[in-house]
Amino acid sequence: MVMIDPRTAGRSRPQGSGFELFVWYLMRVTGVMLFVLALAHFSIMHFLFDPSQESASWIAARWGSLAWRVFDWTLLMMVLFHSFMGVRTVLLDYVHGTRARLLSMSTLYIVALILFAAGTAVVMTLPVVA
Amino acid sequence: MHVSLRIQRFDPDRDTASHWVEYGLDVDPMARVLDLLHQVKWEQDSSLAFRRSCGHGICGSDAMMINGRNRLACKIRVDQLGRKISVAPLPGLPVVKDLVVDMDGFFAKYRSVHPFLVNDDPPPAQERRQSQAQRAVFDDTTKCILCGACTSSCPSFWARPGYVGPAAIVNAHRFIFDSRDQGGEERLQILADRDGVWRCRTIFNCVDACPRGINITRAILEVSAAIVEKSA
Amino acid sequence: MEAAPVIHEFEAVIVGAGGAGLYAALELARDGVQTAVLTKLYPTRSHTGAAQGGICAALGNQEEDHWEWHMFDTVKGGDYLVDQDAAEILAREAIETVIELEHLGLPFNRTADGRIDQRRFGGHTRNFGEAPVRRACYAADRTGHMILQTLYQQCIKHDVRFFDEYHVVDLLVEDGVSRGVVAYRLADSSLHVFRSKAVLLATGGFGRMFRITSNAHTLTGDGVALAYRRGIPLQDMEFYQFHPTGLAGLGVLLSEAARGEGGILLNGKGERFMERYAPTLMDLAPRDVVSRAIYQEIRAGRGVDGKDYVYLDVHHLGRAVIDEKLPDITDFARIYQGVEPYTQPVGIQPTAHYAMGGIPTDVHSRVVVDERNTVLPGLYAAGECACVSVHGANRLGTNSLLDILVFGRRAGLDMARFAREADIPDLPSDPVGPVATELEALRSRREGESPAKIRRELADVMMDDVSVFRTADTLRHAQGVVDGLRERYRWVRVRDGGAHFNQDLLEAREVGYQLDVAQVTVAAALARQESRGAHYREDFPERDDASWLKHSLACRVDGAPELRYKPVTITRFTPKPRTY
Amino acid sequence: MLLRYRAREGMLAWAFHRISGVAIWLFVVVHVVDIYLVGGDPKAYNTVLQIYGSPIGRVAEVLLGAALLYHALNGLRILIIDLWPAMTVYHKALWYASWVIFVLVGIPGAFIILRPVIGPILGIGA
Ligand SMILES: Cc1cc2nc3c(=O)[nH]c(=O)nc-3n(C[C@H](O)[C@H](O)[C@H](O)COP(=O)(O)OP(=O)(O)OC[C@H]3O[C@@H](n4cnc5c(N)ncnc54)[C@H](O)[C@@H]3O)c2cc1C
Ligand code: HEM
Ligand code: SF4
Ligand code: F3S
Ligand code: FES
Repeated sequence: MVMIDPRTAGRSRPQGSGFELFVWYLMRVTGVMLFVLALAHFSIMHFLFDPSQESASWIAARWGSLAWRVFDWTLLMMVLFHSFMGVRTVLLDYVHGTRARLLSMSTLYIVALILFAAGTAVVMTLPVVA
Repeated sequence: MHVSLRIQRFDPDRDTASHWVEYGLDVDPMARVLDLLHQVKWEQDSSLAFRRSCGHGICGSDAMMINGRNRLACKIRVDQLGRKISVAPLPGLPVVKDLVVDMDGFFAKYRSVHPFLVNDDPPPAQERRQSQAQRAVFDDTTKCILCGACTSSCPSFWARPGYVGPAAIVNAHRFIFDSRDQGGEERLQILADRDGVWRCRTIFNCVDACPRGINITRAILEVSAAIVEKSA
Repeated sequence: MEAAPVIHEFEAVIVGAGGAGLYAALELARDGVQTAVLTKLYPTRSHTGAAQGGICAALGNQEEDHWEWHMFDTVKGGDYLVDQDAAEILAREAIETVIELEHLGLPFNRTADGRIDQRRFGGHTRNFGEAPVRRACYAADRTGHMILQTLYQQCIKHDVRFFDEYHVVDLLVEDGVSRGVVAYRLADSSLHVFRSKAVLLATGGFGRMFRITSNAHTLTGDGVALAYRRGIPLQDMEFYQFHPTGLAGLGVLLSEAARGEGGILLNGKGERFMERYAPTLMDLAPRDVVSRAIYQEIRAGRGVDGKDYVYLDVHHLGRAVIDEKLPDITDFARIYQGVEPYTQPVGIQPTAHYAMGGIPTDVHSRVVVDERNTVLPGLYAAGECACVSVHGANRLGTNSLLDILVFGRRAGLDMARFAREADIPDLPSDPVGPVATELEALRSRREGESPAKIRRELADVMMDDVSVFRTADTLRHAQGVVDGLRERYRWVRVRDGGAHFNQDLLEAREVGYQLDVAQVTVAAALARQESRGAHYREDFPERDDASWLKHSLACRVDGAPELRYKPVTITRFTPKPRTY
Repeated sequence: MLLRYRAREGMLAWAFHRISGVAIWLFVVVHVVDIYLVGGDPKAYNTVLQIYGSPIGRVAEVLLGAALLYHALNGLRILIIDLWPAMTVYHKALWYASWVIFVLVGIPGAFIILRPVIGPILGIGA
């Protein structure tokens, strides 16, 4: 008969993980910032103005001010980090199996990188229309 | 009072999947679910399997899912549940038979957090001194009876059975915050793991399930805070 | 049972993972002895965890105290049937034991200056009976829980090998030597033989043979009955303690700590009736005295509404004290009786609680088999299943936790010594044969009576005829009933024929143990024609030292108990009348 | 499993938090792409804005706003509990409080966004 040694059954000896601590911590920091930035952004776009008054040129005009560029870019970085790390948590919870996990994680990170790049490109490089 | 008791049953010698069996019983409203299970076992079908020992909420044997929530069968009364009562094994753990689940993994996780006092100094002739205030810090987490109701109620645990789980963290907390203990650093390192405290999403099912009324989430967050503090 | 048994070999095997078994295991592990702990429950489910009130030791943290006073109280509490050499060890070693528990991590409540806090408990007095003394060390009202957890934690630390949910079904004793045990693994019904130099029985009590009891459903006297079946006598079985304050109807215990903290007993008329029965200690008199007083009040029609219970009142202690010192037991009242102890009194009645008798041992916890205290090599017993005897005819509150630890530890130490000196014994030629046949007979019989029914009838007759008050008539009646049940038991059926977690089979077997233990209890009670401690014969209401200052030993002869007697060891305190 | 266990406040709070988080994430992914159009194809971007301004778009925005508001408020609740573990005792109260704020802020907000759609119906003008 095979005897399971209850001392070792269950899980392997865990190692402390700095990365998880980092993610946990930054989720909270970005959360606080988003509370201000994201809600402000949504309010500006919907309460102060209305989508029907907005257009590409209106946006571009707004970016004439450096402050708005910084604002939007910060918001973008925060939201991307926060939401992708959040979705990472969700995926880690529900995607089992090493291969499926590897696949979902790599897809997630690649999409995240592309969005980081694309978003930064828009906010930074868009020509200012008077 | 007449109640209908549905029990989720599974006999590995005969069944491939679990199934519900309904029993009609006449019971006192002050009776506990454990009494109902005994009534079935002693009067109708003695092959019904469930663990129990003390009969008054102190040994942790009979945690099970009662009307959709983890409870101790000996600590919940019929009048708290109504006329329709359903009983199933603890969710998220392998079922051995009927209401009996395999607890080996649960205990292995408990063991993994070094749930014992570590103090390598030679003990004094008398007791080690500890003030009432120092003792109060970890009083709550000394109450745990290792029933498993919390861990098996946690959606994070269902999703990732590797999660060390609230019960193990509670027992780590009991020592991390004991002024006499010297093994806190190592425990914090163990719990800073991917399957450690970070898996907790403050869902509070554990607190609701704990028959000892332990504020488990608080304990978990105090451990998280200690890890953050240590690394800062 | 078809498969061949699995054979294990250890230097020491411990049966039972309550306080007694775990302390012994810890000593053995610290000594490097290869040890296995077999337990039919997960260790932390053991009933030691239910103990509430405290563990006493004359630390003198709160007021002057001496171990001699403690020893005196123990001897007097036991109505002088206590072996005083053992009581002296108990009272002396109490101090180092409690200190060691603290060092092992037990979170005792603390005094203002950070020492172990102590409170009053029934029968514990200063200066040989003058007034109650603060001697019980405690952790809120979950002292037993903390002891069990602390010892289990330390066993984990020292890598003790546990075999959880292994139900021991036989002892291997041949030619007067212990050789090991046979266990039934619940998970898959396999039989396991543990060959071992030293075996410790620490299987706890057997209160489940009474209807109203504070004991766990699993306390069925397994170890005691197995020893008895293997030719070991049982000592002082007529002494069974009824705790005064069980929750009415259920028997769930409300610790003496409630009275230690100042709770009082009231009869149906609201009188503090203990004034009449024990003018000095009143509500804190020993348990036998208080239980009898309650029964007398009830008999005189002064129970609550003329029913069979009285009140325990703690409301005057105030919420702060109740919440801090008695949280669990007041919770029991809320959950099981729907009563709010902050404001209302709680209905209580005496509940079957503790076995003073059991497997006879010497002060090294070695099992002895006759009047001359002949040791059975390799076999040990400690805890509630053993009888050293430190409790004599009546145990004092908090002395049991102490007993299981002091003598559990002594067992561990002596087993380690024995394991170094002895060779591993040979197994009998067919170690599982006898028990396998018995189990198979039980399992394959599908027609017949339900064991649960027999258990219920047994519990009823024991409660009605063999509890606080006894007479020759009630005992003879009980004897007839028990004999009838034993006959019927031969034809019980088990419904579950499966190989996984077959509780049905084991519970049927446990009923057999209970019947054995009950039979011995009744026989010993019938024989003892005096009243002493917990054994109260209405037809012989006086203590009779001239003819009965002796321990009983019940031996199994032709399937029935035969009584013999051995003297009590008296060293310091000569018997005196017992008043409080 | 999630459906078998009878959820209470804490579990509902978490489930909504998770669902709203993922929903907002989906929107963010789309949103970054549509923002990209501001530079690349302003015409197409204006079409996108029109969609946002259309009745269906406005309803979707209310839902987005609700998700964001809920997530933000509950996120704050989590943060408060994380920072002061003693607040765990009040976790249910905090959740109800977040709903109160949700309603107080959300109803007027939804009204503003939907005004062009429901205004005419209610006869109060756009
Ligand atoms: C409600 C309550 C309150 C109490 N309060 C106090 C108090 O305040 N102070 C005090 O001093 N005393 C108290 N007592 C008494 C004391 O707690 C017990 O006497 C003591 O704990 C018994 O310990 P033990 O180690 O002998 O056995 P237990 O703790 O009962 O353990 C028995 C062990 O044996 C195992 N076992 C049994 N049969 C088998 C088998 N066949 N095969 C394998 N394993 C088996 C079980 O699994 C278990 O691990 C109290 C008792 C009760 C019931
Ligand atoms: C507006 C302020 C916001 C705050 C205060 C906030 C706060 C938080 C916090 C504290 C968590 C961690 C929850 C946990 O660990 O249990 C979290 C998770 C998450 N957040 Fe946010 N967040 C905000 C905005 C957003 C936005 C805008 C998005 C999407 C773009 C988002 C997506 C997510 C996701 C997907 C998760 C993971 C959910 C989970 O693990 O269950 N959050 N948020
Ligand atoms: S923390 Fe509570 S629910 Fe969890 S194992 Fe301990 S007693 Fe049971
Ligand atoms: S239910 Fe689970 S997520 Fe945390 S708060 Fe309790 S452990
Ligand atoms: S039977 Fe012991 S906790 Fe329920």
